[in-house]
Amino acid sequence: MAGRIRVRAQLSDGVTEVKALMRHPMETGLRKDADGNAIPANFITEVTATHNDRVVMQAFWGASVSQNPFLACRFTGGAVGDDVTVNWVDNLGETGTGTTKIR
Amino acid sequence: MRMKSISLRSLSLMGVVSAFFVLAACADSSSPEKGAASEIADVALANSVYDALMASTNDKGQATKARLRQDEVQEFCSKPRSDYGDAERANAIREARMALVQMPADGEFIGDWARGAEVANNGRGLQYSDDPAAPNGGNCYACHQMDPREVAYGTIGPSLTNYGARGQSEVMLQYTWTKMWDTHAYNLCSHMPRFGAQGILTEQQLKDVMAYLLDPASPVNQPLEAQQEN
Amino acid sequence: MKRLWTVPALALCSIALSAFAQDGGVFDQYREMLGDDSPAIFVIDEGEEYWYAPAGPNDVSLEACDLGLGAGVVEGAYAQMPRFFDDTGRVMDVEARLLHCMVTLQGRDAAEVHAKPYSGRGDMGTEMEALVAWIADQSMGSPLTPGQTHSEEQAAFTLGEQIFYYRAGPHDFSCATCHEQAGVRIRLQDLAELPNPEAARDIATTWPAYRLSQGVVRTFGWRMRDCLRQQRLPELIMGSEASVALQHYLSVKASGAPMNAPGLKR
Amino acid sequence: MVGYEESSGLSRRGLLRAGALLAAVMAVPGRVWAAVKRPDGAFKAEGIDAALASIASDAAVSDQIDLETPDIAENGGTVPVVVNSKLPGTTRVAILVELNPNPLSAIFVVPEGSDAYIETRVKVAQTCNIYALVEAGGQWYQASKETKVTLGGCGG
Repeated sequence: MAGRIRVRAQLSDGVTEVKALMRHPMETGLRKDADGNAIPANFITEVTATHNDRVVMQAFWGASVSQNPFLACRFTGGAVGDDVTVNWVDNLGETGTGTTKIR
Repeated sequence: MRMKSISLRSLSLMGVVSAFFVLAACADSSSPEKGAASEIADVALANSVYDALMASTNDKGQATKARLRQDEVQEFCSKPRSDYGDAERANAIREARMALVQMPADGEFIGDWARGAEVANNGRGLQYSDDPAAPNGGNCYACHQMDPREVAYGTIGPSLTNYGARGQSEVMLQYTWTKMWDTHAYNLCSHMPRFGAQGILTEQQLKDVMAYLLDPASPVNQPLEAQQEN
Repeated sequence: MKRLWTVPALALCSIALSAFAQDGGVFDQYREMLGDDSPAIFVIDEGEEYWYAPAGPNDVSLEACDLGLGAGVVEGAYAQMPRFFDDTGRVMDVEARLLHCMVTLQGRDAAEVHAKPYSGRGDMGTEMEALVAWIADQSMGSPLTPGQTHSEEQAAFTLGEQIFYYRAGPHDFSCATCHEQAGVRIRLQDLAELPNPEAARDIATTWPAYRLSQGVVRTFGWRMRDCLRQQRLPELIMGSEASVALQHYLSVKASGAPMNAPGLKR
Repeated sequence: MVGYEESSGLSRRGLLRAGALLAAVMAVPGRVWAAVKRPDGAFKAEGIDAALASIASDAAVSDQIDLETPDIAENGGTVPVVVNSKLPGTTRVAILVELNPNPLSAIFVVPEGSDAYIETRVKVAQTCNIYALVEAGGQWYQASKETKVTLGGCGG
């Protein structure tokens, strides 16, 4: 059930604030499980936020971003009802996506 | 790129075939384990709480169900603080505890404060999640303030900052040692563990914590300003 | 309750606002910065999906499970547990009841569920954790009213109280060691004086909770198990008599307070 | 495909080049992922000096960067970080955690029309400084702030 992203986008005084929570373990590869086996690294490496089709934020991440990561950013030019989409891709090539409308 | 599915991972966990777990009460074949009191006779219990806990737990790692058996101190102290009652029995238990305290074999009370600091900071030991081969901690900071520069200290016990000001008279050494060895010798039903009597800490670890408390060079005995000047 | 998140094709759900214990303010700034963005929202959705997903040898969902308010009634059910169930003749918490339904409805092996009810390091959550998160969310705002009328319910309260004070193990710890006094803390963490109803309310109404330090939703039953671990005692079995009794004792102490779970905890 | 080299991390020339690429990509929706490559070498850098050098070793301290982190965190696994750059023409923001094994946590590319405002949560292994590095007008600037990480509850 990863791959999910919760996105909300709120317009206020001409600035749209995007907040996204992503379902992802963000494993560093440095931890061991209860049986002492190494837990393989698995973390989001890239995130983009788009407004309609325009990129409003791009991020490169390492494994030290927290589990189930949170990202907030702000842009101008949005209008109520416009689409905001957040996508991620991780080090294993898997992806997640979430969309909302500006309110 | 494929969509990731944690649900599959979670579901596969459910498919792990479990080791059979025993709900029925186990026989009390309690072999002596690290941390178990050996000198205290177990109180015979035909106790509903004990039975419920026996039926509700599984042995795990070093934390076996043998630990659910109470000794006399534990049984006497398993009540709300306001309700210890029976002063005569309390006194008898306290005196019995005092008689069992073992002072350091070589008469030396003071070890190395730096090693004592590690013991005081270490909260691990004797949990089923802990490595039985690693030394146990004293976890002193969970309950006591010690080095005044440490911000993360608990308040269940009194502050021990500047404890060394009490000096190192024989009386003081024996008192401090006894308090750590078996707190109930002085203060029956104290919340503090019996670090010596229950074998939680070794004699050397206890000496090192003694030094951490009493050595004038220990950070416990350095006022905040002193360190800031350094 | 704010409903801020929009997710196409997924049910909206409410989420507890930061339900942290009080601690003299040292972590106020930290908690303020975290706000109410809790990953528990994902787990709640996952729990709902588990509830409706056919599983086990019988390939049926848990929809016919009776959580105390009738088969399939989930709304408000969590707030009335633990409670006595006629069909099993015992007091059950949500975990014991779910296990019962998994075995009787879905035909699943109890030992298999017991093998891993709670997440370990590196896990993203278990079926049990997700189900409990969703079921608790379905009681958001309902007053906590565990059963107190049946003699078995009264016996569970008494047993829970006795276990709370039961000292054992190499460290001589009981629940009361840390949770009997008011106004004390362990390290920097404030400790709840649980026999005091006011303090018990803050605790019993905010489990299950997303535990930031572990990245998963933890249940009230898990919290009891972890207390026993820290007491240096053996592993508490999910849904066992002692686990249910402890939760019942604390829930009765807290009764009347509105549920505010899943909470968000350190 | 032009990208950063593993070994050299993020050189200034590379960043400028990447900035130009990003600008080009804006005009081509749907090709975002392939446009600017993640500087993998910088993320693998060990120790704060190497990590800073992999981005900009000569970043000047600036009071135009608002860096907000808690003074004391209840849990090092989840430490909120807010960066708001008031430097005109901010194009990039990096977050580093001084004493993490790999200090570089995140790099944000800020397109025209977006505020240089970032909020995220990072893991902080122990009490240390958190750095925000900001690129504006082709120059790098920095701000830092200490966050204390305490041992939780029973300490075990």
